Amino acid sequence: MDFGLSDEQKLLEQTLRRYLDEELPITRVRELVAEEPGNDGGHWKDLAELGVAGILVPEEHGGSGLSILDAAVAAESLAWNVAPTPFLGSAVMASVALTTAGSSAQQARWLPRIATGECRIGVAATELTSRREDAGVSERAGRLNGKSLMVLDATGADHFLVPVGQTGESLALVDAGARGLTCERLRTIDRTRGFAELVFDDAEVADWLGERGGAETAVCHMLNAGRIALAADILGASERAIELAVAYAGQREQFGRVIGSFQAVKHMCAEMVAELEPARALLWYAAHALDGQQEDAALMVAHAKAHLSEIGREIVRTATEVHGGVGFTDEQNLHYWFKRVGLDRQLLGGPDQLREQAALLQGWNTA
Amino acid sequence: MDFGLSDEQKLLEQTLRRYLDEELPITRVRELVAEEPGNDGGHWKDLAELGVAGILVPEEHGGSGLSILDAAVAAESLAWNVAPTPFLGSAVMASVALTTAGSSAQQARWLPRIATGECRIGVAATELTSRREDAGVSERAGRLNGKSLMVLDATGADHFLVPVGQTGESLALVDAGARGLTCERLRTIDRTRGFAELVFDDAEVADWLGERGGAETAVCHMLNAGRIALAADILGASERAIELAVAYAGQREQFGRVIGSFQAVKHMCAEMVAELEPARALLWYAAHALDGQQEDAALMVAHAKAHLSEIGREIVRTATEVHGGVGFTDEQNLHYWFKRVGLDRQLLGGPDQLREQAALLQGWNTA
Amino acid sequence: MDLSYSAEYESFREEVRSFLEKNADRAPKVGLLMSVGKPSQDLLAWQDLLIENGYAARNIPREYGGYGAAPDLLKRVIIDEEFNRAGMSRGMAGQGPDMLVPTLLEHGSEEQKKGWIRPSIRGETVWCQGYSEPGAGSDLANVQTRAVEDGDDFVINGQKIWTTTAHHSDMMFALVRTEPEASKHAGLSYILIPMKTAGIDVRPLNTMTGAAEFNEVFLTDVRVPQANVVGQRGEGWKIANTTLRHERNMLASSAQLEGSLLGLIALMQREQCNGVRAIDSPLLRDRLLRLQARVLALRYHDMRMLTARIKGERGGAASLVSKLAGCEVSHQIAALAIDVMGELGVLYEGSRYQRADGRWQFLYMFSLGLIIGGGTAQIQKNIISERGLGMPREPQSQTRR
Amino acid sequence: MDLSYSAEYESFREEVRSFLEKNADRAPKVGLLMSVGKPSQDLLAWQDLLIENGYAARNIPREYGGYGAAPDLLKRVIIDEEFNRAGMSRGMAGQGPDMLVPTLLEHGSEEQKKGWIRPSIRGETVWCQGYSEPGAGSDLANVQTRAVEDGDDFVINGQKIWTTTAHHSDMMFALVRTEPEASKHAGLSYILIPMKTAGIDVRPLNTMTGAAEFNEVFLTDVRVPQANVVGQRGEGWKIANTTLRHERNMLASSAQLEGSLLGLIALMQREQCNGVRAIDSPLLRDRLLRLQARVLALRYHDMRMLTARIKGERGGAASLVSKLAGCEVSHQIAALAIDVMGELGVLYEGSRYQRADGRWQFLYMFSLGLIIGGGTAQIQKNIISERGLGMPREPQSQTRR
Repeated sequence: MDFGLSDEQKLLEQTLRRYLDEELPITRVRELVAEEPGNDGGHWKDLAELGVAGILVPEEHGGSGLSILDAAVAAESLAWNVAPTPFLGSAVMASVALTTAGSSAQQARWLPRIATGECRIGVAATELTSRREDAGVSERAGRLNGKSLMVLDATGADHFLVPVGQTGESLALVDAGARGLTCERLRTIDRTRGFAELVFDDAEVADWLGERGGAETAVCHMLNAGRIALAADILGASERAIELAVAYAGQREQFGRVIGSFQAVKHMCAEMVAELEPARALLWYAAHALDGQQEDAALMVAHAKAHLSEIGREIVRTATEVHGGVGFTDEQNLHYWFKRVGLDRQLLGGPDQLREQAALLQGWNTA
Repeated sequence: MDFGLSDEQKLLEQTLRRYLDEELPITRVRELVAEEPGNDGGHWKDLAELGVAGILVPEEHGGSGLSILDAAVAAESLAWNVAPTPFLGSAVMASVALTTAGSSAQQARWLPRIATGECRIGVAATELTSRREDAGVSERAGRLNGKSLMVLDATGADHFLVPVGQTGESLALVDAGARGLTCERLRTIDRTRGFAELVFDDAEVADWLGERGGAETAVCHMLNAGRIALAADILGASERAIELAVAYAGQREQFGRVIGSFQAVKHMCAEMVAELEPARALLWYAAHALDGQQEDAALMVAHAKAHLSEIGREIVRTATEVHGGVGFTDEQNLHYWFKRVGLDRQLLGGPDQLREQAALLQGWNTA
Repeated sequence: MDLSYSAEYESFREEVRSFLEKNADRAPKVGLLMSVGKPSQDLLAWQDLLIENGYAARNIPREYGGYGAAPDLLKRVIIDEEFNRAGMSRGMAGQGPDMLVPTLLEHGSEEQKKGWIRPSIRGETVWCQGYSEPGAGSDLANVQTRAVEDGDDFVINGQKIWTTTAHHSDMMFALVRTEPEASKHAGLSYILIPMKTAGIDVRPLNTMTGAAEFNEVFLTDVRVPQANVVGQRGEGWKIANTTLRHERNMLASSAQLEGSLLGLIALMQREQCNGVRAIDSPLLRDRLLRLQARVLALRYHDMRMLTARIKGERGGAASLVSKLAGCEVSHQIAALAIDVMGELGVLYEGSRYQRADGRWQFLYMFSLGLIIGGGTAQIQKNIISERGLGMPREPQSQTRR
Repeated sequence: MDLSYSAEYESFREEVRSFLEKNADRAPKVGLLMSVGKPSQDLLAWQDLLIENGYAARNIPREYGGYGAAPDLLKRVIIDEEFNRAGMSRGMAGQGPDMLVPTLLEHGSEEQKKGWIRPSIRGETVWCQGYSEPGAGSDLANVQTRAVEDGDDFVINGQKIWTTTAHHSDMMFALVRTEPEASKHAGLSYILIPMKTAGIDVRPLNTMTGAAEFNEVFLTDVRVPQANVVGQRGEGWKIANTTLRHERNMLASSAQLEGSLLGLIALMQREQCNGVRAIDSPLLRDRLLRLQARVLALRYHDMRMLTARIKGERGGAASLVSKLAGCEVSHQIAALAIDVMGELGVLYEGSRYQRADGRWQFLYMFSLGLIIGGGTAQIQKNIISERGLGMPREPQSQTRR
């Protein structure tokens, strides 16, 4: 029994951070996403070689066959450098959906290409948690109709994973070039991820994962894995924001001394750390529980995502305050982390909603 | 147009504080309430002479004929010294009920004695906002049955004002010695107020105020006046807690300097003030709106009581923290203010409940 | 406390209402938070009309181009209320009318008042503020921009930052160091600089909001007559603090908060998630109510402070808290709006499905900028505790200031 | 991450369960937060039984009277879980087993370990802590109590405060100033003082909770052998900091938080206002859920830190945050419980209708005391930022420390 990261996980973290520090420093990220939100500039292929794209793909299909906790470690490192990648959609949500719901043939068809980074899958899951603007996708005679907003990792996606029906009871894979499918980019505060609206007008389905009408378990698992990745993303981005704030406070002088020697500034930094560190353990445990399909997994995932969303928002705000006016400038780059956390918070269920889910799971909101 | 206290109101405040500083310093309050919670040690008579007991009693009935805003000023000053008095029950709630619902004869019968401090009236209003333990009082053949918890200002009360029925549609005055009435003291964290449980077993009614079944307007007005007095009480107690904290921080030395020179301590004090001062204006306005029976009065009262309850809790906590360990001791006395604010918060509707009421008043919670 | 609306005021309110009804067509559209462009012809004409009718520059003496009414808080409140209710433009805002003009009225020479106030309130002269510097930040007294005497002129070298509207301003009011030998605080002067002077280079400063609301201004051998100093040489620190007081009022104006809150309420009554209106979610509604209480508190607090100012009373600690409290509420209003919009709350840059032109995300970030700007929240707390509560300064800063 | 419960552990869990079932009758009742009385005979017997079976003093070597098991976090967790689930007493708590014993294990001489550990873990010797002084407060290095050498003894004069259980303790471990010439931090020694020694006067210290959980201890010419110093003379500051680390763990133990949270959940499922259960109020429920997330986070954080400690890794800033976060959560749990009870939430002193023996109001105040005690939240933040994040000390304190 050992509560913490394994040596392999620490190595994964180091490897990723080293690669990203060298190949995707913030200056490079800026350039890439200025061209197009979510543009990874070809780095996803390199990351695939490092095992990131196939992190959850079983070894038999060319992946690393690692756990969701490993994926969380990777997500944290990617957020540390606000790397623009389709990690959430392809490497986590699609991979989990395929391994959970896909037949052997389907797994053999899709997973190897996901693992090489060749195949990139956007995910149209928004309506599972929050349906607005009459969005939603339904099936008629094997074809899809309707629309989905805020489709994740749409930039560069060659396929989309689409939960179909009120509760996502079926899971369809749709070719990005399919007849009847229109993809309209949506721009958000965070340029490191690419979103789109998909409109389905009798759109063709490339593959139905598992049995039609029987995908709910897979959808649920996919959502929870996505939430872990998002929570880990908040963790990594918040951690970096703290690091940047502490470093800045150690250099910037005001009133004749470094601002990091002012108690007010020190206490802001201490409060950030005191919030973040326990949340890290909660996230690790939630990922671990999900890996083991423990009874408490869904509860822990809901709590981890909700809690990290709440404290992440405060941390990136405080880190900006520590930077003073400079933190508000575009030039300082801090806002990339600020916005990434702001975005993560809203995806796959906001904190209120996840807490209500946690209540339901405990049989509390019976009224 | 002039937003603020009048010279008369400032004088009232000065007069009261001077009297209380001299006659009811905290050392004296401690002694009195150690004997019995809410024990005013005869000072209520003196305060009556200063016009406090009859502050809302019309001049024709021997009172000062002042406004609810004046009563708020008085409440604030009383809380400044954590004075144990039946101000809330007799001078505010009973007086308002009588002037609103009472006939001329009833007013003439009760109000002059309230103004002299001779007659002290406890108020059994808890069940109007929060019914627990199957409490509640109903009428049968002109007599009362049931029970009421957390009866306000029960110490020394010779009469009780009892809203009767589910929504307090009738208002009864009951003699403390009435047949069928039992009064059982309840002890709370705050010894400066005296509470009791009243049990009615076919208890006799001394007087029905106004028409039976037609008291709802009066009850509503009485509750709102009570809430203003409580909010003002929180204001005064919080203000004093800040003053004590700032003073202590200016004396106590740690690490070779007064703790008030540490930024952390200064910022705690600044935050307290920044919370309290705007709330003061909200309270004044709410009292003024209630005086003018303005359309927005009920909304403002709900907000003022809820908001002061929230920030008051934080302020007395922070003031205690500024005092360090000493603030936690009995000897330092700070806890008298801490507890008074803690008590006020819960009475006549907690903050959640009052905010929901504010929503209702704006037609927001229609679902 | 006397908030009664006597017949005089009721008829004044009628006047304002009928003015607004009659002139609804002429009012320019109200834009986002702060206008960053050069005032339009529409706006200039509207401003003239407002001044003429006493709805702008109301208490500024006629001799300087204002309407010249005696201060009357209630009328001011009525104007605010009616304009807000009608959702109509209040005319020119910005650092000229809101910051420079009050400063000139207090500290300017008769000539300066005569020369500058009229065009400033009419929007003919647009001003920007030259206080902040990259190295100064919250420590304003640390201004390094030098002004060296040369005949009747000063020759100015240095760099300013956070200058809104600098790219289309005619003039800048600035703090410059004229007495290098004097102490940090006593060496500064408050000076008016024409932006067309040779040696001024304005570069837009992009912020996290994605907009360039600010600029950097580089000054290289900029020559300005000594007569352009406001007040005495070396008094710049004191005078700038007057202006900052006005800025603080401007930044945290409760009227703006009320506007944001109304927008939020409308949003919550409209926005639905899974078929439930946001206003019907007990959690979102409770957050709204908490914010409403704070906005109301700040509204009446402003009225209290204005009354005190009119009476010439010192506000004490209470007068120092508006900015700290107000900017935070503004940020929280935006935060709630974003949560109300859920996943769509992150849309920006004119994206489809974005609500209210991206106003909420803009406000969320911009108000964080305001929490930091004009003295960070930490500096505000220092000021409240030291000036408001009389708490001791930190030993360190005491010796070095 | 390996939390798997192998067959070995599953059978260990069975062992614990069957022990608890079999001995349910012998377990003393679990009281409020902290036992303040002298340990009862029941408790002493129970403690013996626990040690004998390895459920107390589990990792303390047999030679010192412990059970002598090798550290095994999972077993420790299993014990915690099963005892918590059964709601059964964990045996002796307090400053002897929780603070002195770990300190002796780290810094004590062989003789001290042999002499003191056994009776301390068995509850035969009850300890109190003598660190705080009225003038020292958060500035522990400012201890003024003097110990002057006299032959083989020290003669001690001074005053200690915040000493829990002093009135029935046999011994006190204390910080005293033995080297008046040395610097503030280097002049202290850690010494063990028998409470029966002549010259010790214990007076109860009443607190805001209404209970006397603490005492003041006055020391007048108290004579203690020099051999009672733990570690080297002048090293008291360092050694006390070890102990404080243990105290911090003790104060903020997540197991206690879990207990409080369970109590709160039960309360909310039971308590009704106007016919609605508290757990069915969306607002109260949301607050509960926020707190649950924090308690869970602290629970796993504790496991992470314990793992790190077992592996001998330095925890960095993460290892310093438990107290700050934990005490606050405890206070907030109590605050919510009070709101759940509404008007009845203020009842106290054994009043009718009071819930859970007044536990919640007690906890509300006591946890505020804990936020302040053992280093105020402000001191904790200094420590986190300076030791954990390597941020600079304040210039002022640096020179004076």
